[in-house]
Amino acid sequence: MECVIGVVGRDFAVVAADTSAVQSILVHKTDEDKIMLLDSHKLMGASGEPGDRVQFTEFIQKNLHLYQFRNNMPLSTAATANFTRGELATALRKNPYSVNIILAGFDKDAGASMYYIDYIATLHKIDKGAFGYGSYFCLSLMDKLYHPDMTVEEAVDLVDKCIKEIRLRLVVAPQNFAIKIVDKDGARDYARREIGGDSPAAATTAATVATTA
Amino acid sequence: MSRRYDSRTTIFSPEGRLYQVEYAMEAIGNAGSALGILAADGVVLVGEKKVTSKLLQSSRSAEKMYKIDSHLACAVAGIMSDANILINTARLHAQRYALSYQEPIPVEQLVQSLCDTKQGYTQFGGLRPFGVSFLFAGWDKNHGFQLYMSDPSGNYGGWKAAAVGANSQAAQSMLKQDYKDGMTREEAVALALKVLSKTMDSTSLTADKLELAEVFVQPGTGEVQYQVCSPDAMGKLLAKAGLTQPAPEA
Amino acid sequence: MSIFEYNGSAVVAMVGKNCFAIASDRRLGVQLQTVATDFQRVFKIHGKLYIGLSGLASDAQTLYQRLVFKHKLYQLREERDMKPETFASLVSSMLYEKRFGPYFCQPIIAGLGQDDEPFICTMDCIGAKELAKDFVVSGTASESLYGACESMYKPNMEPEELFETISQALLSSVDRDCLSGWGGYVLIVTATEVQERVLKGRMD
Amino acid sequence: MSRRGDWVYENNGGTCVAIAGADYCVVAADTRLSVGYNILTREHSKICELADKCVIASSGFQGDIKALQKNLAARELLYQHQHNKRMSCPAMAQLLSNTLYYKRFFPYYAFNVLGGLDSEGKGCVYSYDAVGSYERTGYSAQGSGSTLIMPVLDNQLKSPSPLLVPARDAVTPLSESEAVDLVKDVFASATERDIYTGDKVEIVVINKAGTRREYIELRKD
Amino acid sequence: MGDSQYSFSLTTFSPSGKLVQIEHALTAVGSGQTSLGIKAANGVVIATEKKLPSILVDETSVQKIQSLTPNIGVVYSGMGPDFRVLVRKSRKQAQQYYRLYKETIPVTQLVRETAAVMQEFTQSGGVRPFGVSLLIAGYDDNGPQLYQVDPSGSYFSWKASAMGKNVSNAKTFLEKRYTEDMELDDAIHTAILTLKEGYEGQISANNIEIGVIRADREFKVLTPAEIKDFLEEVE
Amino acid sequence: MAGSMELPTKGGFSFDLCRRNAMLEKTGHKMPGFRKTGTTIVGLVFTDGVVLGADTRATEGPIVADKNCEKIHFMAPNIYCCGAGTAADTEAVTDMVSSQLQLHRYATSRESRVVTALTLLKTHLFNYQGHVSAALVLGGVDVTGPHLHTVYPHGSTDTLPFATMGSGSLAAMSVFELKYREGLTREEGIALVAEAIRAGIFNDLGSGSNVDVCVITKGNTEYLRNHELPNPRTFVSSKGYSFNKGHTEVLSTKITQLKLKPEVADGDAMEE
Repeated sequence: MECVIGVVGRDFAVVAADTSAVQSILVHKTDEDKIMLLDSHKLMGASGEPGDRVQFTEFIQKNLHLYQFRNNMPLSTAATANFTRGELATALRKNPYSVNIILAGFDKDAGASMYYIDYIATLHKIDKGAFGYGSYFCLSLMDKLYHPDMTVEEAVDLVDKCIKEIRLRLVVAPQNFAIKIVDKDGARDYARREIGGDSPAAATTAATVATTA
Repeated sequence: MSRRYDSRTTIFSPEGRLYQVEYAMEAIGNAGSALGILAADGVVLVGEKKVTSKLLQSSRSAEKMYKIDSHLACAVAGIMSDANILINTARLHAQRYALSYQEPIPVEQLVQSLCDTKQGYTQFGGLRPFGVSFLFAGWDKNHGFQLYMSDPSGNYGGWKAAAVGANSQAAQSMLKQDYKDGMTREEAVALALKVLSKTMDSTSLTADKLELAEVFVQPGTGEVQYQVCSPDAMGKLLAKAGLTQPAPEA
Repeated sequence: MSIFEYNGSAVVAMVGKNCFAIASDRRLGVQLQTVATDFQRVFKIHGKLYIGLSGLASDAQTLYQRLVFKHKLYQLREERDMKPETFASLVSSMLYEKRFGPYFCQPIIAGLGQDDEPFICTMDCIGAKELAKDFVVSGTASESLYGACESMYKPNMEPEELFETISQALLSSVDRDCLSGWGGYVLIVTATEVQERVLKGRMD
Repeated sequence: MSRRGDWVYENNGGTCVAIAGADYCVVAADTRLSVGYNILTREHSKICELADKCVIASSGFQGDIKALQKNLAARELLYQHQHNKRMSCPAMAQLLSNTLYYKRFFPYYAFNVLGGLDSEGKGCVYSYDAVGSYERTGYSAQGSGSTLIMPVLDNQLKSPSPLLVPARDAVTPLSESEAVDLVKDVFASATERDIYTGDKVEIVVINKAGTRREYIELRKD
Repeated sequence: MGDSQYSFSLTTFSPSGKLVQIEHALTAVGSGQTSLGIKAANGVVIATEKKLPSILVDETSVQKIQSLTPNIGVVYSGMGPDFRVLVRKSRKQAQQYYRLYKETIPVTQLVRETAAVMQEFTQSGGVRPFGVSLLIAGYDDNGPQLYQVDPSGSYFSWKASAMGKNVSNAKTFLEKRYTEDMELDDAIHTAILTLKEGYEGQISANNIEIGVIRADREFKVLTPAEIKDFLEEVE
Repeated sequence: MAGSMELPTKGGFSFDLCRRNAMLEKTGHKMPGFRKTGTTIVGLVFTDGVVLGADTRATEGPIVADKNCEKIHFMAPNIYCCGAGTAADTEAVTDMVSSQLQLHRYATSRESRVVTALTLLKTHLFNYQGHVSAALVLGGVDVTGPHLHTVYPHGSTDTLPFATMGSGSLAAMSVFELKYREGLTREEGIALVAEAIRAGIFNDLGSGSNVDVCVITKGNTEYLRNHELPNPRTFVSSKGYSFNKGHTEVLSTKITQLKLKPEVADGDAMEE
């Protein structure tokens, strides 16, 4: 039921994820934020087992902070993706986490980049991607509409089209979505898509994480 | 009096000193010296080979210069067998980082992790410290070319030019006078050879007594390059620097 | 669905005259859904030694990274590149070490060995080596590849003809397999140069 | 011996191939009959001439194949008496489909390929699954070596995609001798790699002049 | 590494920066029986004195030259029992290398791993350094090679080298006679002459040992008969 | 944060992936089959030694994975061992014991004995309760004379004058039962072994391709690799499949030069 969508545009990346917390047939929450700010310039959208998801994403976040404190420089997005994959792969030996991850980040030299990491620790650098049942609807849409160097509006419009399609066609569709963006100014909330009127493109302040970056 | 204190490796003597660490530094004092100079377009390492004899097989690989990773090299001063162990540890640290992050290890992190190992031998385990000082030369995308020096205590520092081993103070002061910011690699090599010729006790510098290694960026591919200078190329450099006495090449 | 078929893969290597070719498909799938069409399955160990890893993509990546770790240390210690035969034995012992909890990954190793003599070999997922003089195949399309290579292979092909032959074998085989395909990636290695080519295949 | 419920099936291995040309049709099958790891006979024919211009080759469970081919031959004889002419290949194709579907819930464990000349004298090949779904194609392979052979046939015979409108003729441009040569090669290749294919390959060529048989030896191991 | 109860180093630095235990180990080596090695163009010879404590000793039971792998041999000066321990460890290391890579271990790598073992015994709890220096001779893809490994764990590649009693004049003797393009047989004669120089008493086929490795990469210890032939040629 | 990369382990198995594999298996993915050698392997004792024989086919289910693999493994200069069952197990267990025998020879400076190899093999296989599935025919000549043994995956062994193993063992055994007698000469021994292997090759689908033979006598061992090649490919299409240049559509091409031996002017560069 959960869906995570990611699109890379010109010098930015957008990650959207549903905000429902579901337990069998019961919807516990409709404002569960599944996209975590790893550090000032990284977003990690995760879907899968709620317990594993929270446990693992926080584990990665804290490790990134530790690295930054120790070496007073942030880890590049590519290194973060590989580190996350490594942890998932070795975790598979002890108690495997069932968590699928879309990692998006912005680096001065590499620009915006996005990585697909599935729960079996398969890593792949992508321009557009999706997880969960929603992916069956979004991937084909994105194949058709995506082009490199999209502007923020075009990218968010693409994400909205995906959300509309999921709401329309997925029998167990989550209603509300959170959209976050990362670019040179950092990672921050972009907008929420709730049933009963969409909140305007909130010009939220960059939710910088309390680090020295 | 100090008998009780100097053989126990990890305790302070009444004067607040770690004898074993100081004695280890003493051992390095008699070892072959090594110099490192940070130039604008690269880092130069020069080493003096103490052990020379006609019967010695001039082995293909260097004796003072070792490669830690594609972007990182080091010069050794001190007990060679200890050095071999530490170099292996350094290579392992570098590769473990590369395995986790799929990125080359930043130079300072490698130096720090090796110095943590060295420091461990001065504080627990009851084992004697490593009698080795290193000069690390490397490049990474964060700080470009870097030169670090580390000693048996596990202390390390970033340097523009540094000397370890026999009469390193003399070499260090000479480097302080002659070092100029923004030197090119060629100038750095010439300076290093000049300084070494003064501090080395043997009269004439011969190619088989010296080792030279450089870390620079390959102009074409932009890849970091680690290059050891062969004996005959060394001979030419010495001649160019006018350092070889008229005595014919040995 | 066997765990080998989770991501879908097809890798083939062929020997030519003083050269070898190694080719793979480009699909990364999750069972029947295709996630990416530019997935890299053939990796470089050094200029004259390549390894193609078919089977579970995650294990392929883990295995490749561990192999680079070991080969790098070997290179630093012995100041030389590993010969293909030696590398094959290293891979074999690494896989066999996991005999009772194996990597779901069938490697294909191709390289130029002593005086640039081509060497190819493949293994099952626990390291049973198979040295071949002509061609080796692996992946979900391996049966089709066996048939195609067995017919199309000729000894001592020049690099150009080898490229055409291996490409035709790969494309005609993956077209009969719904889990692999989505383009092709071919590497032709001779003693002096390496040619990397991306093939246009059926994207269905 | 594989049992599903009270059905008892066996797989006797073997491979069949058929290629349709402009005015000919080649139907071939190996002659090895095996069960498990043992060879029962090296001389067992999988091919049966049902009508003068229509030949069937089947692989799978030899018991079912024998029954099926006998059944079809009998029906062809009845057809001959009623219509005073031999059955055409397309007609036999439909009959075979009905016969297979008839036993939809206790299927013949037989993978058939039907080859011959159609009423206009052009080569035709029909390819089947076990329960009667069939399709006219330019070429087809069935049995244990089919996965090895199909890609080579695809590559060499370049048949037009069925999606094209107007439907192109699914007949291969190859000459008869080239087709026979291709069949021999694919069988030799399949024998190298499939343990259930080998011994000998029986090739039946149907053209205007009639039908002729050819054999070549294959590896015996 | 010895799993001793002691957890602290017995080998520590002296005020002058020397590792005293290693110095003492080198003294033990220096008082051991002379052994030497010469690398020729097409092979390597290693040789050693085998002065037996009494004529009642069965000299065939004493083997001072051992092979580590089919193409690598070793001789020592210093304490025999220490040598045995090191030989056993080196042979096992060579096997482990072969089982991993299915390629015989290069001489440099076996020397490096043996040296690492010896270094371990200078920096582990409750152990003393080995009281031997080794001369390791081998022939592999990089040609004939001769290495010397000291108790400290440092190793050097030599063209010719000697160790043990009166090593200095053995070395000067070698320096005078060594030439780059020496053939193996000349090297064997030189080796015998060098031993003769420092040997108190008359050398014979039974009180010296010679090991040879040629281009056929087969390390062989010469039988007393073969040694006798060389002895006659040298007279 | 340094990865928990273990140092190269010194032999032995590592079981860390077992839990993950179990999880994967639960999600309905079945375990892959390992490469098996269908195999016919035989051995017999003749007047002055033993003869071992094997076919050269390795199979993955119905597909022949290797048409010319080596099933006669070197154990010691005077001992060889044929392996059937899981290809990786036979290869690994014979390599392991061969290495142990080498160390043993160094320690005892004596020729290895067949019974030593037998004991080492059966102990290892017994310890793993048959999970290491290797069925072996062990033959050799040592100071106590010629010996032939069979070793089963669970660790049990037989001592026999002639023996066959593997899926083709029935075919081979029938030949042996018919023609074996005491006091065979060397030539008769080789011919009988070859015939038994051929019986396996032709009648058993799991065995095929060529006949490998190994004759061990006192002080002399001859490993006749591909002693017979009874199964050449019967038909090669004369036309062949030549694809003219440009037949395959290419999207992009990247050509990188390989530096030959690096002749850099100023010194031997150890470039990366």
